[in-house]
Amino acid sequence: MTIEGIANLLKEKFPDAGIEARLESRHPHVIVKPEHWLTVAEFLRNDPQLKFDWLRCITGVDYIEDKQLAAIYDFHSTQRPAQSDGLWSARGELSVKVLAPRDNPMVPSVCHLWGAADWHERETYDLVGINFQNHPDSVDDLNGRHPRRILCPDDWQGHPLQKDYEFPLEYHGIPAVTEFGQTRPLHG
Amino acid sequence: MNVNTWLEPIVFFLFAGVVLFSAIGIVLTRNIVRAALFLLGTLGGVAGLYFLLMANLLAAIQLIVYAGGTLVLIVFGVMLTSKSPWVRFAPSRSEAAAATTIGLVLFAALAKIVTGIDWTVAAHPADQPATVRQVGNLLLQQYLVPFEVASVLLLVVMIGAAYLARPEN
Amino acid sequence: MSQATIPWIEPVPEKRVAMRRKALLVLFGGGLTALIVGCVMLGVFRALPDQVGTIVFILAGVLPILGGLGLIPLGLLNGSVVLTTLGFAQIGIGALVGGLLKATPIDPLVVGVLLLVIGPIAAGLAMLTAAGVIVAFKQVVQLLLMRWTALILFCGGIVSIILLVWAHAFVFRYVAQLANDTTLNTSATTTFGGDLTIAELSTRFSGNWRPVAFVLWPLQFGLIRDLIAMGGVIGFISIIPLYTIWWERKVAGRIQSRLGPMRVGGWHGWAQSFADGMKLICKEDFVPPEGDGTLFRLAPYLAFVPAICAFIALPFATTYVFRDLDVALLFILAMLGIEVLGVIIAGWASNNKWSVYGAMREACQMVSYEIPMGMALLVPVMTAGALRLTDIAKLQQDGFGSWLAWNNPFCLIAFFCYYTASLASCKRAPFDLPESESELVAGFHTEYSGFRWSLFFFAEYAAMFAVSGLAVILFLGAWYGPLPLSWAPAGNDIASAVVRGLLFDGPILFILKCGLLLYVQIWIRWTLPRIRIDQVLYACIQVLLPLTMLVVLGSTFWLLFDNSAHPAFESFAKVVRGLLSLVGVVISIAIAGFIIFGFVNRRRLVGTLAIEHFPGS
Amino acid sequence: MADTVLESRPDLNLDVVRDEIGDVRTEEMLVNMGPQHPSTHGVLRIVLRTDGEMVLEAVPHIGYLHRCAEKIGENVAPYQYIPYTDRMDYLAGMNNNLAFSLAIEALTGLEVPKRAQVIRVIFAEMNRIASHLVSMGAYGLDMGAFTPFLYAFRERERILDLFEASCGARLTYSYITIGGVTDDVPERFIDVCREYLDYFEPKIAEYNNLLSFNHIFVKRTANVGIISAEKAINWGLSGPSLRGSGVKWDLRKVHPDCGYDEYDFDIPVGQGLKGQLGDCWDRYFVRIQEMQQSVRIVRQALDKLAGTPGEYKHKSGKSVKLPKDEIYYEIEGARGQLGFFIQGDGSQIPYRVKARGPSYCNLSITNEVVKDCLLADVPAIIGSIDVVMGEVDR
Repeated sequence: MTIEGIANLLKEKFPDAGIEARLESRHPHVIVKPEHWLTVAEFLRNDPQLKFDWLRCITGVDYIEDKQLAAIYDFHSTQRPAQSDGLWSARGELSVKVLAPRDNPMVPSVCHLWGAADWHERETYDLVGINFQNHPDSVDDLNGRHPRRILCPDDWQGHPLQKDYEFPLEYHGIPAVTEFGQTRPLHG
Repeated sequence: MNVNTWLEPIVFFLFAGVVLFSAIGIVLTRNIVRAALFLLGTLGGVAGLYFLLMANLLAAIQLIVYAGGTLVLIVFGVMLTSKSPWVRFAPSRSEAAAATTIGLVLFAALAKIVTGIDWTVAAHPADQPATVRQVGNLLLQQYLVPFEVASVLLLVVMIGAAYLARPEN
Repeated sequence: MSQATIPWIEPVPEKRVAMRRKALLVLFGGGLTALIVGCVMLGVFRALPDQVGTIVFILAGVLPILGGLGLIPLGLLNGSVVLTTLGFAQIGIGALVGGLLKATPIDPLVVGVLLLVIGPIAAGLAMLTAAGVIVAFKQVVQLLLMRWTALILFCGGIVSIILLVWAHAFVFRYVAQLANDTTLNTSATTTFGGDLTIAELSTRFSGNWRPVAFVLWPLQFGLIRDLIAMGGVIGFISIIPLYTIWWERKVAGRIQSRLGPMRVGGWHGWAQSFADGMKLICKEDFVPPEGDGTLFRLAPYLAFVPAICAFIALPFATTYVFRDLDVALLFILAMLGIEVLGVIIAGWASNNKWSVYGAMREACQMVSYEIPMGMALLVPVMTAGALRLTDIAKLQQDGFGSWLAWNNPFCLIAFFCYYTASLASCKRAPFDLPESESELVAGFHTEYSGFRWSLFFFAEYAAMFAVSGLAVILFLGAWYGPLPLSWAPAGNDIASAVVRGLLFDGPILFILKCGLLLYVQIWIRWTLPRIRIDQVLYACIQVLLPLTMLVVLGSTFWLLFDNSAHPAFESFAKVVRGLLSLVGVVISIAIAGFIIFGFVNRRRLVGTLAIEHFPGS
Repeated sequence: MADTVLESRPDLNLDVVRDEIGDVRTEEMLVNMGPQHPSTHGVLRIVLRTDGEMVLEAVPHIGYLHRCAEKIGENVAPYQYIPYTDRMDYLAGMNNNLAFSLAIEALTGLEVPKRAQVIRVIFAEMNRIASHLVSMGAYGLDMGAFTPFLYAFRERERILDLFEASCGARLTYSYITIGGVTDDVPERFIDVCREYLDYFEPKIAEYNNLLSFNHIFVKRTANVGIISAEKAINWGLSGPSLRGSGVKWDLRKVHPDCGYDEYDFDIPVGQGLKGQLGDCWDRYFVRIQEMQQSVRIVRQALDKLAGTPGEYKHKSGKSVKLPKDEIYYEIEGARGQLGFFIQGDGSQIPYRVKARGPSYCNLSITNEVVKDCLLADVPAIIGSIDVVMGEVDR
């Protein structure tokens, strides 16, 4: 099924999920609102027509100008071999962009659907700051309940890949040296 | 005057001292692993005394069974079941009282036996060491029944251990 | 090149020159003085044979006490502990020697010659040699760097060790003969017992050789002979690990298409282990602060001492045995069993979880493998009908066919069972779980460093040699060659002694055979992956144990029938024995052919580096 | 630290008695495996909850080698970022270069000359061989066999010689770059490379004799760490780890780029030869077979290279301008699917660079597989997944 067809199918199924399709992009994707993401994800995973069983990657992007954080999911749908050579093939590919507001970036976790989401969600929380609700490996601390950090230390403050992130000049007594003393690398 | 005549008592007292010192150590230390090590001293010292009495087979058996086998198993068991890295004895008062009573009774019995026996010293004891062949002959002829009973007992123990350790399903 | 200065080492050549001068002064002066003292004393003794007692008493008893009395106030005044201790030690020694001389009717001549002539002369010669080395340092280095020096040193070392062993055995035998010699007048007894006096011994040596009697005199005591032999055994056990480690590294290198150690010592890095030993001694001596320090320090010795004790009963040849125990086999097994305790205690005392894992594995592996090991050893013991190792060896002196491994099929199986179990009991690959580096970091010796760590290695390699030695004695013809001993030249001359020692009988053959088995252990280690703990125990309890039980049973029945009462079976057994020996011959030839093939087709590097093909490289 | 970690996991209950194995239960112990441990292949740390030799629970902790590679990507031009990709999967630097270059080229629509594509295939496949050699050798090392490791390095050295002759580097190549490769292959390269392949191919049989079919090795790895095909896909496994579970999936066939569709090669998959399908041995043996296939591809590519003259590089590769668009591009790297997400904002510098390392995704299945195995199986499983921590932590 083409991405256009999938987008139409989703729009039809979830009329109030705010589904938008960006087909002109080199990375054609579908935009979903975070509050509907869980039902959409379940549909994508379980629908016999789609069966997106392979979560390839979750990317977090900070669109600071739009005041939004995006979690971008890339899926494969694998097809059991039909030909004699036993090669598996891709029945379809899909990208879903879940846009969450920057001040309260809550996105439901999909770990129960795709095991691979576990570490990807933890990484996306750690680096970009999207808080995945009901993640199985969550901790409670001053920042509320959130997935456990994975790449940064457990007590790290802030999310380094947010565009307004300021690099700490000291961590547990370890001084940091940045280029020209800047705490925020200038972009561009 | 031969070298051996004055060397032998020295070695005897050396071994006896090791045995006594280790035995006291076992009682006094509260660390189980250290107690096991002291036990090695006791068992090894007794083996040394056997060697001194020319009972080579007995000494070797003592070393191989007790020092090399049982002791290793004791330490092994301690390691498997320990709660904290340094296992300590913490006997309650009733346990201490029971142990003291048993110890005293045992001591009294041993003292009675030791004083009751007429220790006749052979003119030159065991010039000819008891060979393995003699021991084997004795075990398989004169003492055949006790020998076999002991082996059956061990078999029962082994089966019991296997039963206890078997998988539940 | 400009003088590079390393900031933390000050280059002070003047200091070094001063040190050298000082050392030379001490060595030369001391050596010459000692030499002169020795010679003068010799002269004095010869000139005044009647006054020997007084002279010796004054020099060996009174003089040290006086010197000590002088040193103590000096040390106390200067606050020097060394001087004070030295003073007290001198007083002690003087009192001891003086007391001995006065209280016992000991022959002062013996003490005098030993203490005042032979001692100073030997010390003087040693010091002069050291001084000479310092003077001719550059020349010595030039000599050492010459092409064949390293090889000659290496081979010379081996030859001289063999000669030393041979000479000491010769001397011991000679002294033992003297003690039983009826031609000597052995009516007098000396204070310490023994049968020979100096005077009696001297009658054996004419003229200038008479001082030899002074050297031989102490050797008549079993205790002294034992001490010297024990020193030899410990020395030998120290050399075994050093060279087994070096050899293992060379073999491993060749197996892995590398070269192995090539630098230290020149010829194929033969001194590598000495360099490593020096490095280890200089390393930080770490004791884990949270561990049990006492046990941690004790554990290496608990592993090392039993491994050495095993050599008390391990014969190298009929007469080359420290104590020919009738239960030697059991004793050696017991010692190898106790060695485990050191390993377990080491793992426990380190307070490191990986160490505890290693210790636990060692414990359960050792306790289980001791059983099939002992059972497999029962087979040759039953076949031989003896437990004394020298007796078992004696049965195998009639050439290759009489070796116990080919005695009957069960013996051959038992040999392989024993060898497998012995690998496990020495924690060698593929059973090296207690120290398996990919799972347990370093297992029981994770926290050990330096000298203590090296003790574990000494213990391991000594145990490897001991189990190989047992295998050789019990299965592979002990110290006898593949030709029957009856073919050996019987003469008493050196040539036939050499032929006998190299081809028919003696410790050299024994060590060579052990070396072959050690080589197989090394070969296995660098070829096979490691087994998992459950597979180790499975192999022991479900494979080796039933197998060895069957073998013991089968061998019992075989022995029951293999005698003159059953002529038919006896002749059948003979045929089987012949066939098995043939198998043995084939295996030996195959191994030899393998080695020759490998040597002929050896390559230093496979192919050349690809980059050499490109222009400009 | 370890205790708090376990407390934070609500699904873990320390009092639960796992009696499926039916063994005698002893004191449980928390063991910290890593970050300095010989068989964690770098600075991976796994907290193991063990009962004797049994592992009840394994919680991996990563991030010890985190070098902010994605943050750096937001501050340098794509051409400058190539060396940083080398340092992710440092055993297969060429493949990383290739993935990033292809992603940028797909985003900007840059055309790559034909000759450069062939060179890229040769180097990517050679690097796959080199990477699998290390994987094989290190796996032998994990199993306690030291010798295969040195054999593997003996062969790898000569591949590195070829790389050195081409780009001057032996580990971090930066050879494949945006728009092509940095330099043409040296003279006589084709001959020397062919010579090497002739030398190398028989060695694969040698490894099989020495290690793959060694009885002990098979006993250690077969039926250990079984991953079913469904589980593998669900956990996002890729590369040899996925194919070991019997899934015949390879991006070189599914989405051929660099002209992979012009080469004739097979996709080896696990067949459960020595045990159950998807065990450690299957994953290991897929790599061995892949080396064989890579040799096939390189042979064909060398033939093709001889007949493909021309440019080796697009002129404007150094100064590409990224459109205000995004791309997610994956290739089949040595360890699995290596993906790059790149968001452009119209300038020369990407707005966001995200690397999807195959090791990262493959490693996330650790706890699922390591649960309820023996301590000695932990290195076996980790080694069969073949992680490179540089790529996991980025």
